[in-house]
Amino acid sequence: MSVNPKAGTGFSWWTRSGLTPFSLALWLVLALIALLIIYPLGLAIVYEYDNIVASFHSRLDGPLSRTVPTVILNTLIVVFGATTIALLIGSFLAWINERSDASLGFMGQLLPLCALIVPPVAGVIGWAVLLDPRAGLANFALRNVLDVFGITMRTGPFNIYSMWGLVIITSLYTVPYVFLVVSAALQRVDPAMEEASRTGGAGPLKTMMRITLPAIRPALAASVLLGVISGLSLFSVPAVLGAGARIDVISVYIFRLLQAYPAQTGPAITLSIGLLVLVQVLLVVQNMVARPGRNAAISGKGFRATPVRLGKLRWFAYALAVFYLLATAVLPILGLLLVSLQPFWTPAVNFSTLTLANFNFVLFENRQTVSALINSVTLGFIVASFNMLVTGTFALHFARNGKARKLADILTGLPATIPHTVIGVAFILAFSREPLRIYGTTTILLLAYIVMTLSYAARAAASAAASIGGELSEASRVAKASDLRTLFRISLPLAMPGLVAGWIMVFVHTVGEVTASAFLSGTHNPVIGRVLLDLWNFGNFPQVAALALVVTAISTSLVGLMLYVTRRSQRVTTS
Amino acid sequence: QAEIPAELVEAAKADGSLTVYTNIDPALMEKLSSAFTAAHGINVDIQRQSSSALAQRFMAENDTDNTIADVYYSTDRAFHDDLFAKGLFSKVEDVPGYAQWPEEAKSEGTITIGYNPYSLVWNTDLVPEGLTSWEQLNDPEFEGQVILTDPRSSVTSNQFYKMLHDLYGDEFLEKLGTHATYSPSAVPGIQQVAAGAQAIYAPGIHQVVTGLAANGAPLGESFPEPSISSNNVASLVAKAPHADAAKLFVAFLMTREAQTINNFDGFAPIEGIENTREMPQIVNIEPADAMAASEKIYQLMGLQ
Amino acid sequence: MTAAPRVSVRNLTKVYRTRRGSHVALDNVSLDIDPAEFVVLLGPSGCGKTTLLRCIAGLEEPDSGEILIDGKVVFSSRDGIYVPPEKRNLSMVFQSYALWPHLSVLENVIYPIRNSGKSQREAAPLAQEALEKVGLGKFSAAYPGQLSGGQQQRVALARAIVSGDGLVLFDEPLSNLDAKVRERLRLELLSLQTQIGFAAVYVTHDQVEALALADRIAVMDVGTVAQIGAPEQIYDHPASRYVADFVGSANELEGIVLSVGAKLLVKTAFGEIESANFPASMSVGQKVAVMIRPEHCNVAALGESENLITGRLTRSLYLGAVRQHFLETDGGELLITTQAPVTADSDGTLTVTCASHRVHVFAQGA
Amino acid sequence: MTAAPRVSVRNLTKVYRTRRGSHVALDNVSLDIDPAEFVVLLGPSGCGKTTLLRCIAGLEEPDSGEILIDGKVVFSSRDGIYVPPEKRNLSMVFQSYALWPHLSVLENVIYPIRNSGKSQREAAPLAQEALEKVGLGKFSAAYPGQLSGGQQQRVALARAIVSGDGLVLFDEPLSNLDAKVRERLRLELLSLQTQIGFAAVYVTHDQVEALALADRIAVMDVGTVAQIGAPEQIYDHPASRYVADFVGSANELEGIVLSVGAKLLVKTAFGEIESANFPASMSVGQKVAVMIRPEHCNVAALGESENLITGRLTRSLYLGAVRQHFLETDGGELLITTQAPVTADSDGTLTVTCASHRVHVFAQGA
Ligand SMILES: Nc1ncnc2c1ncn2[C@@H]1O[C@H](COP(=O)(O)OP(=O)(O)OP(=O)(O)O)[C@@H](O)[C@H]1O
Ligand SMILES: Nc1ncnc2c1ncn2[C@@H]1O[C@H](COP(=O)(O)OP(=O)(O)OP(=O)(O)O)[C@@H](O)[C@H]1O
Ligand SMILES: [Mg+2]
Ligand SMILES: [Mg+2]
Repeated sequence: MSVNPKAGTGFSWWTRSGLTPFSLALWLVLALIALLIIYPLGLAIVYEYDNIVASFHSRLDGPLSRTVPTVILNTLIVVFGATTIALLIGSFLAWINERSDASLGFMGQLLPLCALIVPPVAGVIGWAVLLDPRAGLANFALRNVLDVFGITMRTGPFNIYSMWGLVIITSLYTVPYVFLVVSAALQRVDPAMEEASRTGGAGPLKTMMRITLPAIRPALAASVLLGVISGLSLFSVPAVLGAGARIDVISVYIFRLLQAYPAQTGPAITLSIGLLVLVQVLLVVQNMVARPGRNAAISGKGFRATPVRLGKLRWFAYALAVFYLLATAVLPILGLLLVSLQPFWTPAVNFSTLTLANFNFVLFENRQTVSALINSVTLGFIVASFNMLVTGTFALHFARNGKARKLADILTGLPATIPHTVIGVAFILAFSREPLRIYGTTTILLLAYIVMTLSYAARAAASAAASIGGELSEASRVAKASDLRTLFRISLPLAMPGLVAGWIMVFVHTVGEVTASAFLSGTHNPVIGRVLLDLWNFGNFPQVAALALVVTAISTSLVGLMLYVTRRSQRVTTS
Repeated sequence: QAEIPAELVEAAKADGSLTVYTNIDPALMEKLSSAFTAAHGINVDIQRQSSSALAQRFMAENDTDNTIADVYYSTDRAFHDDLFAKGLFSKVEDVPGYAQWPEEAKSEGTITIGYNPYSLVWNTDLVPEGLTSWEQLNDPEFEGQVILTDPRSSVTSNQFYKMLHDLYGDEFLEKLGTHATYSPSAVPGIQQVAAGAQAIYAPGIHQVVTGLAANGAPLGESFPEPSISSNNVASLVAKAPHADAAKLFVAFLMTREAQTINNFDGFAPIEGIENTREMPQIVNIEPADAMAASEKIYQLMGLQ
Repeated sequence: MTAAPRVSVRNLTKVYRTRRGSHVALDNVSLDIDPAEFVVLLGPSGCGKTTLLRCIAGLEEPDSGEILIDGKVVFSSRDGIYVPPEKRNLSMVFQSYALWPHLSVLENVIYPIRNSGKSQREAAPLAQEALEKVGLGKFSAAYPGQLSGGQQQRVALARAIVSGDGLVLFDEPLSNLDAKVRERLRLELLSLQTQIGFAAVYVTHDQVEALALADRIAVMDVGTVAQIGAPEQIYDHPASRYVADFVGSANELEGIVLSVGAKLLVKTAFGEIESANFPASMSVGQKVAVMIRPEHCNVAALGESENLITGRLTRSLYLGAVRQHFLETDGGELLITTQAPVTADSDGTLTVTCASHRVHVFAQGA
Repeated sequence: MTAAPRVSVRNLTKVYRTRRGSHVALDNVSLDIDPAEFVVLLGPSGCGKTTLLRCIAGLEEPDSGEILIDGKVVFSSRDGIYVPPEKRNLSMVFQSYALWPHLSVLENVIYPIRNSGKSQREAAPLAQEALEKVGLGKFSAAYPGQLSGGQQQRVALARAIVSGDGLVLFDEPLSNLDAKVRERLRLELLSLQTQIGFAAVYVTHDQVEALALADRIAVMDVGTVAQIGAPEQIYDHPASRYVADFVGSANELEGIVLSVGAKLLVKTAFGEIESANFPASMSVGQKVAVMIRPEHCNVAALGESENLITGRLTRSLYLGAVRQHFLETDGGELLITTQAPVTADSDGTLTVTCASHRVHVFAQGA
């Protein structure tokens, strides 16, 4: 019997918060992570305080007042345009895969993840190589075809260096987030709701638009939020395409502010705070949309869905899936492959000059690449495992504790709103001095990656936790298992598929990260993003392409292995 | 060529190694450092980043008392001057060979190791007849096919556009602003010209062009006059952990051996180096003036 | 009957193919349902009730056979016809209600009317009227999440009847509710059906519910219809041991026919038992199954002589309206139910009797 | 009883605070459960049954009051004691079974034994034995997803009884099953309880289930215990109109007391009715509620005179074991149930009688 000497006073709080030694440890870990976010940023703000104040003035009447509004407008167009397109494509793909007879099953689940596995920097270069208005391989081929029909063009027909190019390529990288969230929601919504609509006289399309999608509104809101966050921090796409199109978006703009000498840290941090506010506003909006009681609940009973017969639409669905696959993975990879085999990038492919020299260079001659690969993959592994373990444990352990969850939500949502560049600079400032002098080591990268991917990990963990019925862990408690044992024997294994999805997301993000790596990585702690950037700045396209392909191959095989292993263990229990 | 005193070599060997911060082509740096190691048995750690990232990093390290760099060897002349003025770079007078070095290629805090006059680069398939003058950038024939280094990317590019402004006036830049697109740096930009994505690049960097042309890229290059040159300058870091090795390395850069490596098919500050070229006429634009004019230039070129 | 049937199911077969092999969920099932008839599909879990219902609704596509609704072929494997659910002019009430959580109660009910081409103006009063009918007129602005289970159920009902379709399908609509609510809703449902006159196909595994609601009951065995008929017929004249067992409790014994006549005399573990309820083709010496329902056994009054069984009263359960008693006899345990309490004799035994027309005999294996 | 109670619940109050305000789910509830006693919590949806059960299990923390298990305080708001579920030495069967889908049947059952410190070697045979007891010995290697609902239910049962705890909590464990399976499992559960001798707290909203299982029934009204007692007592002597109504069907009438004596004479819409079952404090002229259960009404034999009610027979429902009949009288509708069929007189009317000790009278509002 545990008797609290201060009877009646601290009692309610103590027990209601569910504080056991284990949860205390969890809170401690979370507090450390919080410190990892707040300490560098706080330091950056303190350090740059005068600059920030000054930048407010320059925002009002200085040179920034002329550029910033355009940059913000561009950013809004790109991010919301991309999110809208991704919402359409992503939820449609999710619906096809979960509900229709055009489902591709396991393949269909993997498909939208392709975009995540090909690092955006590789994908966007692939697309630039394909759709450059003059030298694009695809444009070149198309022009040759059109020439046969007597249509002669010197440029085009497509121009990737345009607002459209920017929006569409950005949207390709937003689709996976929408897809993951929406299919998870669809798996939990009782298909009887849709069948009721069918017998109520509505066709499949109308049912989807009027019933299915509105019923999963919270999931849609969540995916919009994820999409906006990822769109805001996506750097490589606007960096590569925006320059050619002369369109500045905020992530590139902040990068440039910080890269200038002397660095304009003040304005950069001010703009970052603006981003933070925007994301917090969206969070509030999302909470309002997800008003309780009006949305599809997770039904406790098992159900089965009969796939919706799409008829001729089925081919349209297949076409969309194939098109998406082509757009995110196949075509850019083919483009990259072709370029990586050339001595220099040229649309007029001369097969006699194709060479493996670039692979040879990036893998063997460039001393940095191998250690960068090892570092990146190791870091990806550690960061993904650590973040999923912490956020997963937290989400599962506090599944029924609303207040704890809300606090964790706010905390883990924070890093998503901070541009990677800011994180890079803040980390240099914070960790090059006592008490933690780790600048130039792999540890500083580890900490930075942990912070940067925390939000993705937390979202994935939350949705994984939400899919487990509360009674399963309660049954374990009643069966005399401590909360720790309950977690490791019951909750974690059950949440595994969702956690694995999150793991993959974090892993791929870490391996493909470019921006903060540029700041924090050097010759002593090289990572892939850094080496890619070097090759981009000082080497040549074919080398960049070769390395991007190597990274893609490694990510794909690791992710494939991960899926294979977890699915195998999963199959035992569900067959 | 001055003798390198034995005491300096001894002291440098006692340092054991040194770190060079640079933004110069890694292949070249590789060759230089191997030659140095072969000559003196001292290892060189090369930290290579783009000039602004490098500057940031150096400053951050300095601010937190973490200085790693011994030698700063970059094309960012303005940065060198600035840091020397702030006392972060030390005087280079007592580097062996300084006295003999040409006057125009040295200052109190910097030694110019090589010249990189800006060039005009074109795709020989798209511009078969070639180019000779900066003015041709605005030739209507090439509208939309010209790619320029983003004026905002560095002070040296500020200097280049200031020169154009001084030569041809407001209208020229305004027209150029509507006529061309921008690349964040020369390396990807010249590759786009090689690929035929664009016809003309300016201001070009000779080493990048020769590298691509060696692979068969259809690139042509000329050095219009007047031009400005982005020079490879070396400085000694004041708080260098390996001050003697640093001094030895800079001295080494001034030797014939290093000059031959550094300026192959390029432009050397001293006479008589094999495989070097004749310098075009250079105008001197002070970095401070260039920065002062940058606002106006951005505006003219439609960047603000 | 003279009217054309509302639904005709002919030789329907449906096979589910899964990783572990295939499962015949419906095996050559045929069934006719008349206009305004209330047919209940009754059977144990997994026998194919839901599958049949979903085939009629068009939510599942059978492998072979034909389905006609109002004389129109909506499915035919031979002619390759498949009419999707939204074109079949029927309504369905789902076990989970399947209300749309993002629409208000009124909007839920309006939805099917709008789908049949009516304007919002026409639809709203119709929906309101339907809600009044199920006693939820006041709740039209509420959202499903704000209603109790029983109220949600009634919204689902209103939504199904509102479009005035001649056929309404029910998949265990009451199984989530407590007994009192269930009983009330059963009565409401019946009176709505009389009032509106739709044909109903109602799936349940609750025997009492089936008996209370049905004009005809189709008792299903795995994939097939074991017997179809009026409730009394099913309960009092089950065609097989399976049906007899499924539609109510039963004491089952094995026996051998001793003599055949107007009545059948069977030797069982409980002694010799007379039955007036047996199939035509019985012969002496045949092995048979004997079934006696607990509620057909009464405590034997003095002088009664028909089918007397004596046993020790081991346990009495009080179930409120009725009582269950367990009698231990030499031949095994006998369950009887009575309305009145029962007292054992001084030696703890009890003698019960069962009228011979209440004793069912089936050939072994039937 | 002399033995100390297994569970004592004292003045338990639990308030849920939500955005829309607070809801008193338990309001000063007290309850004692003896060792080896089977107590059923019966009440309509939302009355707080699950909440009470979860408070006992430690899954929910009450706002005030005390809970003792085997004399040990496991919760006390006054002394600031809260013992977490894993330290309370009890087992629970969840409504959704809550089997762990990633563990095999055997592993599911082993889990609680391992948690109480036993080695895998000791645990496995115990678990196997428990599975044998519920008739699932052969299924130990299967996964829950491969079992039918009834089998899953029995695994949950095995898991609950395996650790030999003196207290097992059940939250509507049978409500997902069909009537036949439910009946069988009820009997199994009772015999397991007799055999093992645990105290059981069993939540249900099914009256028949409560009556069949309980040693004592606690009928709950919103947040409070309305009556607690043996099944007969609850059914035959309900303490209030609420209890009477909830534990079975009832015809309810309003009336005015005409005279008080050994029997009470009440004027109702059905005429004057005599009752021998009424509270002590009745006075002439008082407004009362009269309740007559359908199964206590019999067709009046000739010469019977007690509480005669005549009405027109409008509808008879055949429910198999019993029949329901609706009688339309001047005072309203009367429901009666009989085992035998009923035939109306030639004019379509029927006269029924109800023994006066079967007529319950309550003060209005009780
Ligand atoms: N989509 C499916 N894939 C494979 N087998 C299925 C599928 N749907 C149903 N079955 C199988 O078909 C059989 C009949 O299922 P059905 O749902 O019609 O039963 P039911 O009579 O409605 O049972 P219940 O009373 O449990 O709802 C079952 O054995 C079931 O496992
Ligand atoms: N976590 C909660 N937050 C707010 N209100 C709750 C919560 N849990 C239960 N309630 C409310 O408390 C009341 C009692 O709930 P409880 O689950 O104990 O009912 P119950 O008797 O078990 O009902 P049922 O038979 O439907 O399961 C209900 O009105 C319910 O809405
Ligand atoms: Mg079913
Ligand atoms: Mg409950």
